[in-house]
Amino acid sequence: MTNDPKIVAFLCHWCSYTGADLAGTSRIKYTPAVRIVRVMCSGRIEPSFVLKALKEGADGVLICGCHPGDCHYQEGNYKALRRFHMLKEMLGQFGLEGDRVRLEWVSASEGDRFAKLADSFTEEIRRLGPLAWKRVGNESERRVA
Amino acid sequence: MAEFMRCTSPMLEVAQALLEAGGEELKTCYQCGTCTSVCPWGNLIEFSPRRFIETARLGLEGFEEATWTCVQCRMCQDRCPQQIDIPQIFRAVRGVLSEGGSTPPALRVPLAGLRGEGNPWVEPREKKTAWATKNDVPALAPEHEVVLFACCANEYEARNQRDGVAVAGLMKAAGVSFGYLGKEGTCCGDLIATTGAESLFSLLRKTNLNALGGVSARTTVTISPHCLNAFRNRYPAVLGMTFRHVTELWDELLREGVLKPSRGGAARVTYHDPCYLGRHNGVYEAPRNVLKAIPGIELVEMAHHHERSICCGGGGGGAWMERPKGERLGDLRVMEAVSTGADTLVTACPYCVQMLEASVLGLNLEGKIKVRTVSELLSDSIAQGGVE
Amino acid sequence: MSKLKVAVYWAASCGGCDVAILDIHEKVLAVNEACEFFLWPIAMDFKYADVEALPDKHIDLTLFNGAIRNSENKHIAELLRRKSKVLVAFGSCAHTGGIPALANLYSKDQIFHRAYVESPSTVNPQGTLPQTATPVTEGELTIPTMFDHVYSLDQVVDVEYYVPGCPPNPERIWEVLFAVVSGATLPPPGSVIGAGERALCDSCGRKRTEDKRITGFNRVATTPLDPDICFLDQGLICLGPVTRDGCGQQCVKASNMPCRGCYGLPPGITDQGAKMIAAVASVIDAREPEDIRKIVATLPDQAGYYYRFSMSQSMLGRKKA
Amino acid sequence: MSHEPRIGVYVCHCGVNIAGVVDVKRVAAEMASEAGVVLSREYKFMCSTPGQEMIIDDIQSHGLNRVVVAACSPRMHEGTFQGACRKAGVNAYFFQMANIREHDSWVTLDKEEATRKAIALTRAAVRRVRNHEPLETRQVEVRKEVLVIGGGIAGIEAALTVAESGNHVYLVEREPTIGGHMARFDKTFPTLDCSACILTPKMNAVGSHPNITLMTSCEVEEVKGFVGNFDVKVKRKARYVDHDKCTGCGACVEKCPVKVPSEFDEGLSKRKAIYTPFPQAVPNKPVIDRAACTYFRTGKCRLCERFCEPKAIAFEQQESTQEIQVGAIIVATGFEFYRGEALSWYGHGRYPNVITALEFERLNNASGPTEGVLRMADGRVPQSVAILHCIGSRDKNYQEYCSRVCCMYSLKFAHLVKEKTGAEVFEFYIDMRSPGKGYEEFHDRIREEGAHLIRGKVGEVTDLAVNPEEQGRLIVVAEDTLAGSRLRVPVDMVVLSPGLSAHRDSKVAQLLKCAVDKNGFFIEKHPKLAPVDTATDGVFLAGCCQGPKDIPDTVAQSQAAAAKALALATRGVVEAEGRTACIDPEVCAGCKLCVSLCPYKAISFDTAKEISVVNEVLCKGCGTCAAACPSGAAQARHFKDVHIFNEIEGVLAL
Repeated sequence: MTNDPKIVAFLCHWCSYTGADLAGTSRIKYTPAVRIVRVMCSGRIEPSFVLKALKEGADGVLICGCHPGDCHYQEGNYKALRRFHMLKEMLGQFGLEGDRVRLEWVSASEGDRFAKLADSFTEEIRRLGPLAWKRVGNESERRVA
Repeated sequence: MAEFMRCTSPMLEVAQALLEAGGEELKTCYQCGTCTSVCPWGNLIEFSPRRFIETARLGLEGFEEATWTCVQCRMCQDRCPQQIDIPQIFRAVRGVLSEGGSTPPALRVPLAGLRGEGNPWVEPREKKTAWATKNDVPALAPEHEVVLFACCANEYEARNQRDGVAVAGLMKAAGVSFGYLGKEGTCCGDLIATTGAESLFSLLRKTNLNALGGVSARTTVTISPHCLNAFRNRYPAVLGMTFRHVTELWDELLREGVLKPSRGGAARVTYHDPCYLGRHNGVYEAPRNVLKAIPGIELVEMAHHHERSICCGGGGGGAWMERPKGERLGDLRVMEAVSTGADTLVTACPYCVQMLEASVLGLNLEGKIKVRTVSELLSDSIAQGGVE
Repeated sequence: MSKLKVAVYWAASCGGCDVAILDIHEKVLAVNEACEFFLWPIAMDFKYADVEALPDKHIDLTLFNGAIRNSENKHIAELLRRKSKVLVAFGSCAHTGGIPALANLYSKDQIFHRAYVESPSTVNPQGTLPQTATPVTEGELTIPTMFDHVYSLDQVVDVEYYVPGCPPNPERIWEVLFAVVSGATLPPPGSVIGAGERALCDSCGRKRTEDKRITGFNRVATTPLDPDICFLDQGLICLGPVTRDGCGQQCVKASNMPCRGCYGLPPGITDQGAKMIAAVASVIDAREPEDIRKIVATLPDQAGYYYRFSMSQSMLGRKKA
Repeated sequence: MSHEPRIGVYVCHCGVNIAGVVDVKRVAAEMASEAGVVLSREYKFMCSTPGQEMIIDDIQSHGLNRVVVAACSPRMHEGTFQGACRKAGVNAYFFQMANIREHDSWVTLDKEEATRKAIALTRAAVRRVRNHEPLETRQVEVRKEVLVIGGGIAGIEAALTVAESGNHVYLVEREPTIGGHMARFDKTFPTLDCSACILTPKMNAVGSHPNITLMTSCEVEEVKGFVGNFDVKVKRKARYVDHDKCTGCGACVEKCPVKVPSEFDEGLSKRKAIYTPFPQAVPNKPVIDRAACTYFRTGKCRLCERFCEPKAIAFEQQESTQEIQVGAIIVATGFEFYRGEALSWYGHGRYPNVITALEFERLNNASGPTEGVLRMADGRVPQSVAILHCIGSRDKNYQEYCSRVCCMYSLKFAHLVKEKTGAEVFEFYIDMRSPGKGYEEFHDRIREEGAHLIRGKVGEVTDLAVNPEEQGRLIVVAEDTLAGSRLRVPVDMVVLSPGLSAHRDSKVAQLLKCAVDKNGFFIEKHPKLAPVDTATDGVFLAGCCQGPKDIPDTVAQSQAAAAKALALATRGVVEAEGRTACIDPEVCAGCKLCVSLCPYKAISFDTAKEISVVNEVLCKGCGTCAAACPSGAAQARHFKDVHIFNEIEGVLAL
């Protein structure tokens, strides 16, 4: 089980985090691979969070925000959407499979959807195999810290 | 004391077997009875899918009898407020009963035929392509773009051979690059799947998947809506092939102007929606468009049409079950057709043709109404050579 | 007072940093007056063996320019580290990897293949690639081993200070040398010196709107450039917002060209590319994924743009194998 | 203030909710070795009084200055534990919660995996809390005025309750009159009070109340600000009648030559182009329907103007906008009846004697098109009537939910039919839902009155007769599921009882930044404990906008919403969010990017210092500016890069 993928999920407080809470209160089971980090709005999510997660050993990153039109802060989710598309483009240049980073809209009432999403995304990442970015580069060439 | 206890206990083992066989949705039924009130059998006999579900859910006695009545017409499923796939529940129960050896005698003959000869009429397998040879239907070759997949009825049964010949003739007239999938293929298995004979169905499916897997054409056209349904909904989508019903092809060829009907057909026709073309696959307008394109034809609708159409009684194995007079859905349908004043009852499914013709005979209405297919009427209306 | 003992070294870089030292013009005489050079390959003749023979920590100050690309670079970096009291990563390549580190978007095999097999001017039908050791009749010839990855200096040895720039601004160089020579109190180790503490926009006089919208990215070669308006407002990628101030704005002011980011990250952010995406993408003027993708597609080679000088220090560092 | 972190970690069992799956002892033990952790405990119920006291005692006796509780969702108990910290003299923002219940023990089957996840989540909280900073909350004054959106019974009740307290109310209604659906009903279940008799006095009270500004034909167009300080723009549609001059004499209506179907009567009667929707309308003054008016269509007529003595007709009137300032907002936008495809399955629109509930209400209403006589399309009084429950309701093809009121209003219909016509009544239901005070008794009464209640959902209504008795009538086909028989019941009239739907066309939720559920109803802050609050502070819900409910529940909820709004006004101040953005003036390079991005216009550019500045009163703390700030000058307090990075490291550490 320890070979399971590690996934960091960034969830906005108002919709997606609440949706994940609903999955809990509804006792819907899903993979423990997904670890949630809460932000107030998906508009707070920066590409550096994604890079940090990948660098720290995450095999995949999930970004969730309110559905378009439903953002608690009006438009934060659109900002997340734009950053996501630009980041994805650049991650391709770094040789990252496009599916390792995913953006989805999850509302506060979509507990079931969140659980399904967590499972299907984990499955997708498992298919892609471990990323192990920590080991990218040549240890022998570098200074031993 | 015991003999006075007139109570039944739930047989949860039976219920569990049904759930495991694919009757999962039994659990969500809230017993509103919509299924019973929209079921076409209600017009003729006492039959309650609701009660069937309730008794099956608890494994109570009595559901076995009702099991083989359902014609899988899907009316109940489309109207069910819980969106329960009721036909599937019947199939699951049938599967369980068949395993226990309770297949009704009437079904044993076609099942044996399919198992032995690959057709429900127990005709020798060698006769499968005779109709095609006789009528110059080209056999499938690598250069063909379209596979013609005929129903067993078109192959072995005289009445429906006429429809098959009309289809092949129209394809030729339109210059379609097509070939007939003969001996490599076998019965699509659609109707047999509805009787719960899962293992036999998988066998037939395997044969057809092998046959179609090897061809280069990317489109298969079926004459029967049942073959269409089997390919679209019961076969895995691995073939990467598009499946179409002949009426969809005619509709397109007419719109593109490739086929130009010139001679008028019967004056007043009414169209019977085959359940497996309409409700199961959502094709309602293509056959009507074809009829409307034929000069001189006036299309009138019966009381029940489109989504509300009534089954001919042939679905779900019904085609092989003998029913006493007064309990035939086909009779109901023919009478509805006659009351429109139409002289021709048009349909687009070999089983509907069989069932409706039997009812016309049984009701002594031969002089009053004929049963034809969309392809036959279109074929009649295309001048020799067909294409200008 | 004894002279300050100084070394200047050039690893994987173009040599511009060395030239920049000379660009302090006549002040170089004052430097020469105050300093004794133990190694400066571009200006004077030294042998590595002479440096190896020095006692440890003998050199007061080493200005090391260039990234670490091969075993020789690493060997000298380690050598100078041992021999120096203060080691300065001098210029973009030593500081953050610089242009050489863009090679981290490719593998060593890809680079060799491109350089020795594919390139149009190469005739190499056998596909021979450089060998680190070649037996010849006289014995064995060796050349340094090229690494898989390009490193900044501090990824290989400890570094006291960083002087950013491609090349560092001569005035800043003079300030640094003057400070060391005059014995001023030096900042804490690890500091970036000879540069500002904010982003470049701080000293940029171009006019900016308060309602930025990007409808597509323009390119320098095909767009008339207004010298008074913020490049981002003109739809051009300018790394000014994510680049440390202090360069003197040779590009933005003198040449009417957007900033390429050679002074590296300002304090407080961790990754130039990530920050640039966060900033620029936020103001893309579209809401539908398809429209956003179309606008993003007008900017080819984002990684090349954003990490032109800082690939070694980027969070991902290199392309996945 | 830069003292070393001294962290206390508390792992909650939540009875067996967490401890049944997660090895809480192991989680606590793992945390003990994290840097800065002074003590790490587990306890049965952290949110209980002893649990909270344990934290307070530890803070005092062990000198803790940071607290982490690994328990349920912060949405549940963050406030509770922040309160405990504050009580012990630790800033509330030195507290962090790890959600190991909703996000772990309740969603994970494998105990070992659940424990590992709990460790990771708690470690993330511990690492993050080390870098927390104390934040100040500010107090902002609350305006006393309240806005009520919607003038049905919910809005009327809420407005009156607030107004009675002495506070001022703005009641905004988009129709020309208040009254809503209730004004269109004949009787109300289960007491059979005349709807108009109990509603009209309240409508008049609203119209004449000195503390209520009634704004009919108006719509809320923009809402800015925050709890206690909302700035609202209201659009007033042109009525083409100057209501200040109009005396409501009705001469104009009488003279108007145009007749169009009346919306109020579901098109069953006609109204004029200048009209008051119904006789008891408030305000009882006419408006002109521009689309129907001959003058607007052809440039000629102006009959109304000629006969208007007070010269109140104002063809030149334009749409206008008014700005109001309020401290709280009550949403009472109500519902609409389901009007979807399911109606057509039962012949609505095809058979004239298949009518909907609302049509039935109007036909029965003494002020309706037939003056209260139940008539069929040909004018005859029906001899038999079928009433069909659950039209489009409890149906996954249409509306999955139960609308709660349809059983009861359908039973009321049965009574009215019996009372007025003596006809046979057949009522088809799936389940009879009568859980309310006096409701089951009402159900019994209807049975006693002789209505035939049949358990079975109708499949079809048809006019295809199969025997002479069915000839010329509507045949209702259903299964009597109790008898197990399929029935064909010939009747003269069919009444369809559709469920209640949310207003799909309303922009109100979006304007208020309130979430709606998948059916379009407003989502309350907590389904049980905060049923009238919303996620937007200062916005409260009343009536059917939150979900289908009957009149008693609507009125109760309206009064509750009013109480909530008044509690806010009485307190007089609110604590503003401490987790706002800030811009470091030493770092800001003045690129102005944040200025364009702030959704609340909370960032302005200081041209003298050439840097951006956050107005923390306007800032809601979304963090968009922090994410986009290229130089790192803009920071989201409590959600700084370092905090998120700590969390990422923490969650990935196991």
